[in-house]
Amino acid sequence: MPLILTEEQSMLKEAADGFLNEHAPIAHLRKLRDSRDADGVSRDLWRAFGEMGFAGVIIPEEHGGSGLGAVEAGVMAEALGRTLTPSPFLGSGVLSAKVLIDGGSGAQQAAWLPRIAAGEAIVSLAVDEGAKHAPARMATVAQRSGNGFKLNGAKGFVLDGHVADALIVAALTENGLTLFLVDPKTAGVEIERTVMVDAHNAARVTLTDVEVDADAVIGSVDGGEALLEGALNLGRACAAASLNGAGDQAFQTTMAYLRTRKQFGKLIGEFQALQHRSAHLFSEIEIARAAVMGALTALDNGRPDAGLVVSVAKAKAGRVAELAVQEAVQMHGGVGMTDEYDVGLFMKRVRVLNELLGDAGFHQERMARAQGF
Amino acid sequence: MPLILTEEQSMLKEAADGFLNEHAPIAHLRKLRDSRDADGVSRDLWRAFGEMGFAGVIIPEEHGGSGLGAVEAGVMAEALGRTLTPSPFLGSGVLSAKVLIDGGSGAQQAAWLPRIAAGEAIVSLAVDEGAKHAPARMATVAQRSGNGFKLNGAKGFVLDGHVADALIVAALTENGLTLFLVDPKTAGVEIERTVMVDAHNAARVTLTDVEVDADAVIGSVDGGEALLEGALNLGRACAAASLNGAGDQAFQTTMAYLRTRKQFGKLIGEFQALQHRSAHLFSEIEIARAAVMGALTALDNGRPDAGLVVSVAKAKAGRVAELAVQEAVQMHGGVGMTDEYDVGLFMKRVRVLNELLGDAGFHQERMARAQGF
Amino acid sequence: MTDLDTFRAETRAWLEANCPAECRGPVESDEDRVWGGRNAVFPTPAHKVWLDRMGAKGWTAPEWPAEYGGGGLSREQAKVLGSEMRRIDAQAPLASFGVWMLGPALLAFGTEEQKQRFLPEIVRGEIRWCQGYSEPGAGSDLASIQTRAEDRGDHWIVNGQKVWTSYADKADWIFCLVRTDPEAPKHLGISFVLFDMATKGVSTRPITLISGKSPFCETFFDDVRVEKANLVGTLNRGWDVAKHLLAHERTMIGAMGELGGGRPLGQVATGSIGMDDEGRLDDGMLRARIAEMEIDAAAFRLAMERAGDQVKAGQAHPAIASMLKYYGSELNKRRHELLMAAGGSDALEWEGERSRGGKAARDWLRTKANSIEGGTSEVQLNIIAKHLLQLPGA
Amino acid sequence: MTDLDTFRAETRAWLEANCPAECRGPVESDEDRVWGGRNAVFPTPAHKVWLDRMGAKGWTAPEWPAEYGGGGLSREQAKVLGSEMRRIDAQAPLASFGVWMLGPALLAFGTEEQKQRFLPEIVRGEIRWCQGYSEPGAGSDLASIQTRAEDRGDHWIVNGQKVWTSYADKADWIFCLVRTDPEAPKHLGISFVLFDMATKGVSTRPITLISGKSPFCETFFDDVRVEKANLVGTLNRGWDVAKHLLAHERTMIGAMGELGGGRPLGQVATGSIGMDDEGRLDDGMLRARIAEMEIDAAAFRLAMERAGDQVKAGQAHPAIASMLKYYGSELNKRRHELLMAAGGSDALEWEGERSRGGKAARDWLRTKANSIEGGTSEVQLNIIAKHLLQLPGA
Repeated sequence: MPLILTEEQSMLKEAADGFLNEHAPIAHLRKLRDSRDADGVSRDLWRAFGEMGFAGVIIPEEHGGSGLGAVEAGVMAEALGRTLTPSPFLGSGVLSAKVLIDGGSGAQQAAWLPRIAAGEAIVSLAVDEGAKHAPARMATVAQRSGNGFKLNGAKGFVLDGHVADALIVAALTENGLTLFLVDPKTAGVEIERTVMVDAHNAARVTLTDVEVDADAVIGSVDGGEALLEGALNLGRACAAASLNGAGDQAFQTTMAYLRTRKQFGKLIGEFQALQHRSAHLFSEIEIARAAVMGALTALDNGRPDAGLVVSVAKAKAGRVAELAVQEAVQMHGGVGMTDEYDVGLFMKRVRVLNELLGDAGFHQERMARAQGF
Repeated sequence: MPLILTEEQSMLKEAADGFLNEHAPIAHLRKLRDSRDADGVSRDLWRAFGEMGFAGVIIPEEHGGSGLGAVEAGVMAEALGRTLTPSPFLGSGVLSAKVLIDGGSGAQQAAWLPRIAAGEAIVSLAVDEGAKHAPARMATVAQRSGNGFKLNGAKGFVLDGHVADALIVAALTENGLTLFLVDPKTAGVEIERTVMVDAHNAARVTLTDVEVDADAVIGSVDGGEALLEGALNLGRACAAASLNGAGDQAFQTTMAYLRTRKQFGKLIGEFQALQHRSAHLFSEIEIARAAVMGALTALDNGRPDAGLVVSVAKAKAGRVAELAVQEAVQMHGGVGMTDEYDVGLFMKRVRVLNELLGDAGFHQERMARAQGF
Repeated sequence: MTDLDTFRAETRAWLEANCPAECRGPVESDEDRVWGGRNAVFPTPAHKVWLDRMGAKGWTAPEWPAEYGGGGLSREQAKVLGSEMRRIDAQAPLASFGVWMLGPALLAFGTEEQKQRFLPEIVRGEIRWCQGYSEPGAGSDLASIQTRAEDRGDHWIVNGQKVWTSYADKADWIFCLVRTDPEAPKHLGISFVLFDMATKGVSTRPITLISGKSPFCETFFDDVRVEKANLVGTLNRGWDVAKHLLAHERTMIGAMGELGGGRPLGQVATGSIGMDDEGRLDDGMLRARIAEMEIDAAAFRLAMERAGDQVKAGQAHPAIASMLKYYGSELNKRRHELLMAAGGSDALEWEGERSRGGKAARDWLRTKANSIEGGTSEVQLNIIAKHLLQLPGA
Repeated sequence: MTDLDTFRAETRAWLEANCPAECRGPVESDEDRVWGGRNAVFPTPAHKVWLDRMGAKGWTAPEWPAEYGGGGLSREQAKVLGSEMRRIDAQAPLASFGVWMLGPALLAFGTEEQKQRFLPEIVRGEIRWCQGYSEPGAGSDLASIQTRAEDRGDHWIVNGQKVWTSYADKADWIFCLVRTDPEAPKHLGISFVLFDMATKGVSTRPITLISGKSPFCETFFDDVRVEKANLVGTLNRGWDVAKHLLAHERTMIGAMGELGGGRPLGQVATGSIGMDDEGRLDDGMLRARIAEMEIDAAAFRLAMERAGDQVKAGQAHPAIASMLKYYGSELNKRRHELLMAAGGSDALEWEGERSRGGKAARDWLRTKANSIEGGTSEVQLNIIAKHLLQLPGA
C-alpha cells in the first residue's frame, strides 16, 4: 500500500474536516470549557458522528459501522486534532471498539458495537494506573469469586470515564491479564472526573471489591494482553495522527501570522532566522506525517512489526508536535500567550496527547528493546 | 574565589598563549603529522615547557615546579586547546604529576617530579581498558608475587604511552585498586603507538606477567581509588578547559570568516539565520567557560562536591565544543572540509578530548547518580 | 574582626530580632508576595510589620544611597545582608518594580527633585509602580510605539494604548514611554514619563493568559494630563532610559532559570515514576534528558555567579545580560517541559486540590512567556550578534 | 500469471545466469565500485563481464528509452529488477554521474543528436562524466559563477576555474556551467555545455579533505575550445538545466541517510560497550540518544518511501527533494556522531589494520560534507521557506 491516501480516504478526510469546521470548530471546545459544561463533551455531537459514519469508522458493517481500517481511523483522529474537538472518538470509537471487535463475544459485540457506531454509547478503556503509561506494570487485580471475579485497583487517565456507559477494565488474573466489561454503576466503582489542561476529559476510576460475572470477560481469561496491545497500538497510531493534526494546524496558523505580522518595518516572515526555523519545522512535520501514515498502513497490512512502526510514529509525532506548538507560541510573541488566541490551546492539547498511551520516551524504550540494545 | 582570573593568572595565560602562538602554533601540529614524526610529539618543545615553568605548573616548588593550582593548570590546558599543540602536559604534567604529588613516596617524587617539571620526563597514566572510559570497571589485576606484584591486563588510550619514560598503571588488588609505577622496559610490557584522528598520541599497553617490586606501589596497596579519582578529576577539568580553548578558537575563526566571506552579494555574517546560530553558540561557550572555571575553582578550594562540578564542566564543555566545531565546518562550507583549512583539525581534536576521561554521557551519569535518580 | 564581620554580626542580631516568624520560609505563590502600594495587601499582619521595619532601614533597596531612603550599603555589605536573610529563610519584605526597575533608572537619569520625591516612597513600599512599554502594534519592535504625548506648555496630553502592563490594575503610578516627536526617526522622539494611574482618562483591562491567570493588563490613555516635571532624562531621549532599564529587567528574568528552583527534577521524577532495581529513575529516556538538563542548569548557575564576579571586577560587557536572559529563559522552559514529563498524567490536571489547582501545568505554561517578555529570545540573539560578535548588519 | 510476474521470472533467471559470483555481496568501499570510462578500473575481471552484460541490456539505466541504449522498462518493471538484484545481493554494475545526473538532464533538455551520441555510451559505461558547477568564489551562490565562455562563431573559448569537481582527475568528459553573457543578471547568462576533459587547456588538481582522501578536484580551464553543438538546452538558460539536475542530486544525497546503512547503531554500541544485567546497552545516556536517532531514522525511511509514492502518484512538490536532502544529510551526520560515541577510543584511531585505516573516523568526517555538497542545508532551508512555505522575501 502506498503511503498516500486513496481517493476514498481523501473524501473521508474532506468530509471530516468539513463537518468539524462547521459543527465543532475550536469555538466548540471553548464553549464547553467556558460554560464549565458538566460533561465536557457533547453527546449531541457524538450522535452526529454516528450519523456521519465517523463514530463507527472501524466497526464492521454488520454492527452498523463503516468497516474501514486504521488509515481511516487516523484520518478522523487527525481531523479532530486540527479542530481540538473533545470527542469520545479515540476512547470509544477506537480503543474500546477495537477491543470489542477483536475479542468481544457475540453478545458483547451486539450490545455495544452498534451503539458506539451510532454515537449513542460511550465505552471507556481503563488501563493506566500510575502517572506514566505502563501497561506492563499493572496492579489492579481480578480474583475469582463465586461465578465471576472481584476487581480491586485504581485507574487513571480514563478517557471520558466520567460519562461512560460501560468501562473496559484491564486487570491481572492468575496467569496473565484479563479485560472486563464493567457497568460503571456497579457497587464499588467510584468515578471522579478530572478536568485536564486541554479541557478534554478523563477520569480516575477506583474499584473496590467490584463483583462481575464470568461473562464480563472479554476474550479469554489470562488472554487479554494481546487483545489490549492490539487496541493500544491502534490508539497510539490515532493519537499520533491527532498530534500531527494539532501540530500542523498550529504550524499553519503560525505561517499565516508570519506572512502578515510586521515588526521593525518588515513582515516577520522575512526574517531569515524565522524562515529557517519554519523550514526545519516543516521538514519535521513532513517526516512525522510519513511515520504516522506508515504506522497506520502497517496496522492495516497486519505487519508483524506494526507495533514498532506505531512506536516510531507516536514518538516522532509527539516530539514534532511539541516543537510545533512551542514555535507557534514563540513566533506569535505576546499574543500567543493569551487565552484569546488559539495557539495556547494547541500547546495544551499536544501536551495531553503526548502523555496519552505512552510518551516519546516510552516508545523510544520500545524501539531500543526491539533492536536489542 | 571569584570565577575570573586573578592578575597573576591572566599573566600566565598571556605567557602561555604568546609562547604557543610563537613556538607551537597549528603549523607545529601539521609538521609533526605530515612528516610522520615517529614520536608525534616534540621533546624539545616539552623541555621548553620546562624552562617556561609550564610543565610543572602544579608541581610543588621544592620539586622544581611552580606550585600553582588547578586554575593555572586549566589556563595552560585551554591555551593548548587553542593551538592544538601535541604535548605531554595533560598526561604527564597533570594526570601523572597529580598522582605522584598526592600519593608518591619521597623517593618516587624525587625521581620523577623534578624531571617532569623540567620537561625532561614523560610519565603516562594507564587507566582505560575498553572503548569507553570506565575506571570503575577495571580488569587489569596485580597479584602478590614474591616481594612484589605480577601485573596482567591491557590498557588503551594511554596518553603519550609510546614515548613514556615511566608508566603509572592502575590495577585491581585483593581489596581495592592500586597504582603502580612501571618501567616501560620491564619484561612483559608491550607498547603500541596508536595514531589518533587528531594526530595527537596515545598507546595501547599490554601487560603480561609484568613483575614489579613492592616499592612500585604509589600510595598504599588497595588505596589507589581516591588517589586515582583525584588525578582524574583534575585531568577532566583540564580536558574541559582544552575543549573550551579549541571550541572557542574554532568559533572565533568562524566569526572572522562570517565578517569577510561574501555570498549572494552579502557578507554571510549578515544572514540572520547564521547570526542567531552564532549568538546561541556564543552563549553556550560562555556558559561552558563558567562551568570550567567553576570546576577548577572547586578543585582548588577542595570542595567536597568538586568531582560533581568537574562532571558538569566536562559534560558541558564537551557538548559545546562539539557544537562549535560542527558549526565551524558548516559555516565555512566547502573550504571547511579541506585539510588545508584549520577548522577540520579542531573538529578532530574536540572529538578526542570529548572521549578522553569520560564523555558527556559518562559525566551525565555521574550527575544522575549523585542526585539520586 | 573586620568591619564586614561586625556588620554581619549586627545584621544577624537585627534580623533575628525583627523578622517575624510568619515571614520566614518559602513564598509559595505569587499571592503571598507583598507588593506594597496605596492598597497594599498583606498575607498576614506580620508582613506589614516586616515591610515597615525593613523599609525604615532602607533594606528593601540595600545599595541605594541613604539620602534617598536606601540602605546605603556597599556591595559586600549587601551580599552579607542577603546571605543572612537566606540563613533564616527570611522572605523578601517587598516585591517592587519600583525597586527593581524604576529606581535604578531614576538614580541614573532622574533630577534631584525626582529622586527626593519618588525614591523614598519606593523604598518604604508606599507607591506601587507599573511599566508602560509594549503596545499592541509594537511587540519586539519597542521603538515603534505610537502612544502620543501632545505638548500643551507645562504638560502633555497623552493618548494611546499599552499592553502587557504587569499589574496595571493594581499599580498607583506608571513609568511610561510616549512619543513626543512624531516626526523624528523612531528611536528618537520617545520620552520617558511618570504619572499617576488615578489620573483622569487612565483605564485598564486584565489579559487572561494560557496559564489561566495573569498579572498583565491592557492599559488605555484617553486625554491623560502628564506634568512636564515628570519627564525623566532628556526630552525625546527616553529610549536611553528604557534601554538602561531593560538591561535590569533581562538579568532579572534570566535569573528565573536559577531561581525557578523548587524541588530538583530528578527527585520529582523518582517520586512520580519510581526507581529500578539499581536505584535509577525507572524511565531511562527521561533520566537521560533530566541529567542533561541538570548539567546545563548547574553550568548556568555558575555563569550567573561568574557574571556577578565580572560586574564586581568591572569586566562585564553590558550585553552579557542579554545572553543570560536568553539562556536562562530557554532553560526554564526546558525545565518545565521535563517537570511535565516527570509528572505524567497527574501533571495534566487543571483543577482541584490534588493538583493544587493545576499548579504544575499552569507554571509550565507561564514559563512560555519567559522568552517573550523583557525582549524576546530573538531580540536577545540580535543583540548578542551585534554587540558581542560584531556581525555585519546585525 | 501477470506480465509483471513473467518479467520477474525471466529477470530472476537471467540474473542468476549472468551475475558473476564475484559481483554478489556488499560493496565494501568506494574503491570496489565500477565507474567505467576510458580508463575503467575493475576490482575483478568478472566486474567487467557484469558491466558489459548489464550495459548490453540497458539495465544500467533501466528506465531510459531503449532507443538510447536504456532498458526501456516501466517503473514497475524497474522496481522488480531492483528487488531481484537485491534478492541475490547483486552489486550495481556501474556507478555513474552520467546515469544519475547528466542522463536525466539530456533526456529532458538534449537535442536528438545529443541523446543519440551521449546516452548509449553512458549506459555501457564507456565514458565517465564529471560535473563542473561550483567555483571558489561562488559556493552556495551557484549562480554567481565566473567561468567565461567567449563566443568565437562555431565554438566558445572557456577560461576559469571549478572546484569540488568529483573525480575530475578520472573523468573523460565534463558537464559544465559557463557564463555566456557577462552582462545579464546573474541567473541568466549561464549556459550548460559539455566537453572532453582531454581538450587542450584542461587541468585538474585533487583536494585533500579532512577525512584524508577525497574524490574532489580543482579544475582549471585555460583557453579551452568547446563546440557549440555541445550546448545543452537554450543559450543563457543553463540555469534551468542545472536546477533540474540539482534536484536529482539532492534526492541522491538525502538518501544517504538511509543508504549509509551498515550495522544498526545499537548493535555497534552493544558490541563495543556491552550490556547491563537487564540486557540494555551499558551506557544509559548513549542508549537514549541512539533510541531517539533510530526513531528519526525509521521515520525518515518512511518519508523517503512516501515521497516515492507521491512522485508515482504525481502529487510530489519538486521542493520536497530539498526537504529530504536537508533532513537526510543532517540525520546522517548525527548517525555518525553516535557511531563515534559508540566506538569510543577505538573509533578514534586513524591508521592501522585494527581500525581498517581509521574507517569509522574517516567516514564520520566525510559525512560533514553531506550538508554542504549539492546545496548546503542553509540553501535547502531557503528553498523550503520560499517554495513550500511562501514566506515573504525568502
